[in-house]
Amino acid sequence: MKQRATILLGSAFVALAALAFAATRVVAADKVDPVADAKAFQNFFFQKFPDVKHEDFVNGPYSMNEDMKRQWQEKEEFPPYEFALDAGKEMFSTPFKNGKTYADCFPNGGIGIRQNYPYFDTKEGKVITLELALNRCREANGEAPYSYVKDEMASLTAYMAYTSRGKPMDIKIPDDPRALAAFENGKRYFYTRRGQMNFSCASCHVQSPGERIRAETLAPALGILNAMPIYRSEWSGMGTTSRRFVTCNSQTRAVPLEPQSDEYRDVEYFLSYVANGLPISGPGARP
Amino acid sequence: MASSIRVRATSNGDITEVQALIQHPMDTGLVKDSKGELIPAHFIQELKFECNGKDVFVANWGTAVSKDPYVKFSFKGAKKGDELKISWTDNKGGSDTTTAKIA
Amino acid sequence: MKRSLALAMLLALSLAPSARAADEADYKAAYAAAEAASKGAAGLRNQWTVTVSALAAAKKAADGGDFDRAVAAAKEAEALAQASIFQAKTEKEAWKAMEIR
Amino acid sequence: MTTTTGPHPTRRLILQGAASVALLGLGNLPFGAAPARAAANDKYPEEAFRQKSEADAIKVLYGKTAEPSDKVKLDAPEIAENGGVVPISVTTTLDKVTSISFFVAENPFALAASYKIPDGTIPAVANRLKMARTTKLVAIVEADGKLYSATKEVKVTVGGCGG
Repeated sequence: MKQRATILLGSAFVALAALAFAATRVVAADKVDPVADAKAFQNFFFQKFPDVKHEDFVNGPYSMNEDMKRQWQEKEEFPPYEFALDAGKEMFSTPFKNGKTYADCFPNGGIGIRQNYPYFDTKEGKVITLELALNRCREANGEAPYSYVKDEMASLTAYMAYTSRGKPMDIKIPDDPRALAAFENGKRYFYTRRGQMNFSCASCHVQSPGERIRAETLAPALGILNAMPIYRSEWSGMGTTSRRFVTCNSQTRAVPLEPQSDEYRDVEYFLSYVANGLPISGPGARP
Repeated sequence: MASSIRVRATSNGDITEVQALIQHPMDTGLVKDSKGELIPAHFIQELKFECNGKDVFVANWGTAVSKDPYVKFSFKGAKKGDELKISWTDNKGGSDTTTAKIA
Repeated sequence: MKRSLALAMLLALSLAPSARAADEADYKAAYAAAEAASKGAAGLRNQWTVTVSALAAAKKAADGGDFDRAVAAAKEAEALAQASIFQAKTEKEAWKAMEIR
Repeated sequence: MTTTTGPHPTRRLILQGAASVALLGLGNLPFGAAPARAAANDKYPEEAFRQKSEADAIKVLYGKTAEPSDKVKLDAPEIAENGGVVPISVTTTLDKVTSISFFVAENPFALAASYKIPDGTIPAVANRLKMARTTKLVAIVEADGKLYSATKEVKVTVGGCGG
């Protein structure tokens, strides 16, 4: 037990040294400027992968590897998330016990609005994600909330994403210091190293997209949430954004936080905002 | 309950292309669940496609076919509007059947 | 680079094997220290999964009466917890270096 | 390790070499006179699905041996995105095809799927199979009573990144 942990930690540091080496940056003034951040973020990826079409970044690993893209396109003819999509459509129109449906909770009846989530609720002063809004809608109508990592939530968000397919991500940051703080907190979480592997989200998805970490081809961070929720062959099932965050944490050997805790809501806010303009491609299929 | 079989049959000229996706766990019987017990084998053994009273495609499947199995094939001799009957049986005696119009 | 070296040294230092056979008292002390450190890490919302499993291994070994292994596991858990606390503290500022500007 | 863009010539040759050698071995495997039954008959070929190696499975299912043929086009990924869902398809220009089957050599049971192709049905099938590990994939086409085969190696890697 002891040797294994030390060797693991040692090898993590070797990997860390290699990754950290490429990331020396000058620290600029600390005024939060989401517009500039988004521009810099997008340009970083457009320059690092000049021959990837901008809208292709939302296809994650498939924008990085031709052979895998071909396998994906073959599967997209009759995708494995077909059942979750149909289940979501059915659930979306099945009335709650009090006769209301999800359509009553959402603008435009919940159709074609996914690209505006997550949004910042100035009354509550916090980020509201689509998954949280769906559960709040259930509770407001006397129904038990769904688990954030299980199939029911994935089916609902799959259907809502499907109705927004192709629409550019359109996240707004109101002129409210708490919204800027939430954006900054999401950015901090994205770049903070955690777990015994000592990786941050950026260690994999900014420094080495297209590379392999063990068997997985890493997706670029730009547009990484545009395809949510995703059917992963790895899980042979659907995965919500919450499930993806939780599993990513445990894979770096960090104990995950509760789904929909502030850090997760803020990092989803940050990642969605910097992907503004890129099309929604959910629900997606992934390795 | 909606059918477990999703099928898309499109004809161009004399050839009808058929794609089917079936909701089924296709358990191999070699996988353990979270409590460490073996999940018993549960997989579709035979999948049959009939059109105009004739078998046009019969699949015999083992445990190596993926979960929510998919298959694509084409056949001649049918036209738009003909009815395709699809049915499957699994190793536990489960089964399902559905029909689809060729588009 | 400097930061990660310190982290590695900290971990190696505390894994020095103890000399005589451990008994229940040693285990209780080591476990308490490990648990405190682990609560500190959790407080910073930066707990490591390996800390939790090392703590569990320590308790399991102790329940089985193998206090040598229990103390070793508790010491390892404490070291891992300290490392995760060190990580959380240094990352408070260090993350800015990775930010895309 | 980053995947090389295209397989460099030497590796390609090794792959093909290995494939043909394997099939030769396949051809003259001396073992008990398996019941030479007709092509996959109507009953579910229980016995064939229980065979471990693809040589035995082919023998039990078809009762004869196959010879490699470039008229059988087997399409499978070089590196499977995920061993649980590997898109595989085969087409052939042979005629009077009555059966198509897929064998995954390294799986616990080699025979993965067997399709009956009544006349009037195009001899081509696409499906998604599971592969336990890097393996040789064999597609067998029965045309006019004779067996033809195509083989491809599919690399399957352990899933997951850290953990």
